[in-house]
Amino acid sequence: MFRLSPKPFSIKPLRYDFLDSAAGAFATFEGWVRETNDGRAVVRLEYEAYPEMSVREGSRILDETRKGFDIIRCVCVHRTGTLELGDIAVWIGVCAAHRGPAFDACRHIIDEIKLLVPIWKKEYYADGDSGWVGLNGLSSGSC
Amino acid sequence: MFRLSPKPFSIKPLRYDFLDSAAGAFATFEGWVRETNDGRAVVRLEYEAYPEMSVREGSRILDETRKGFDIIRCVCVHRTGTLELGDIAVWIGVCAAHRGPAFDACRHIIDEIKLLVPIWKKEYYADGDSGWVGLNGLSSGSC
Amino acid sequence: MPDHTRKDGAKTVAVEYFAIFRERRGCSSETVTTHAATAAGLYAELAGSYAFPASRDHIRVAINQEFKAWDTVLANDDTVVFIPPVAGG
Amino acid sequence: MPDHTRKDGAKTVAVEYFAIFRERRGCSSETVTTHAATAAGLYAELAGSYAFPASRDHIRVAINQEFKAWDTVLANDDTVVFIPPVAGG
Repeated sequence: MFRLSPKPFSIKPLRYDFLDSAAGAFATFEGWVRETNDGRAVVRLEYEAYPEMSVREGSRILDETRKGFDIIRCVCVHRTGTLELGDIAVWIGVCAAHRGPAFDACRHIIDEIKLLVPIWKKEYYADGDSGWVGLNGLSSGSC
Repeated sequence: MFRLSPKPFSIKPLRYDFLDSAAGAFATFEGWVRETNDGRAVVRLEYEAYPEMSVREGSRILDETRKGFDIIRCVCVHRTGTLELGDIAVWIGVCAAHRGPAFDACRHIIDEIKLLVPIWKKEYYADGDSGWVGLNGLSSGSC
Repeated sequence: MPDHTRKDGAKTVAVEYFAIFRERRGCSSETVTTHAATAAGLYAELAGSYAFPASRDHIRVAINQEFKAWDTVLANDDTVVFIPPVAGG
Repeated sequence: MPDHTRKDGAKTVAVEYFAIFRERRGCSSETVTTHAATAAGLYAELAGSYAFPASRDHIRVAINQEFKAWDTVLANDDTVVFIPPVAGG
């Protein structure tokens, strides 16, 4: 299950999806809003998603992970909207019989999400400036 | 911080140890009691620790992990006593600026704990039998 | 499905804008009638009118919610989205 | 520290038992007076009295809470623990 959350979400209820008596290993990953990025002080940020395609790509990544790794279940929730320092941007959980595949799958999911899911991040800096992450080379060549 | 917990423990308070504005990645691992081990149906189990040495070895593993990986903090709690199916046997959390070291350190910690911390597991099986895990070869050669 | 291709060869596509494209275009979506044959052609057309990045180097295109090559031929009623570098996670 | 080594060369060590050793010994700890020079010697002595595994192949020894080699020489007042295969996590 991949889902977007426009509001902060609780992690505890997410755990119930993983209850399975065959599961011996549970690996999670959370991305948090850091105070600096590339050396600039960040005060808050905004995630904007192309919603339908994010869910479609995210779900495809989870499906393929379930097929490619010896795991039982995997879930991902990604925030959209305004986030403050320390807020959870993404939560990923994977349960499996054994720890190796749980770790591998969890890492694979976050790597793929960062590559393929159409979600963009705008950072607001302490100096009042702001900018879309990953567009350094672009802005100059345009307007 | 490495600690033994003779009773079930809550995860939520453990998270407060990780609040750090430089942390962008948070990886956790949990070991859960599985219904089968080596094909035998398990109904419950007991973890017994050599307490002083477990804390000593566990703390050493965490210290060395902090030195060897680019992480901010790491914590481990290990249960002792009687556990039922689905109970949390071990919880490990690692926060770091970036996800690579968070995953690597988390995996390193559980691998080292399984190798070096003097904690033993006795499984109670559905057929009424029981046994210490890892002692297959031993019992026959002894009494 | 009825063929909406117009007699003059123009097609009508929906373009949705996100992130930097939404900001520069000043809206979230529009219906565009275009003579461009491919996604690349449509991009060039729109980049001429609005302050889009001149180079497509780090930009991908999604047609009907799937990543596609820039030389994909546009069909009538396609939904086109330009995908700047993603930064989820 | 006073030297508790007895005139006859015997030493007194504390032995703590966990898991299968605790079960087979029937107690959690005891004070043992031994002539064994090394941890291996002490193990052999105790294994002769109680139903301990005959082979030390998968067993380690901790002296004063640290893993040690089996040929470590015992000192008076050492705390010795035999460590069967660990199974934490």
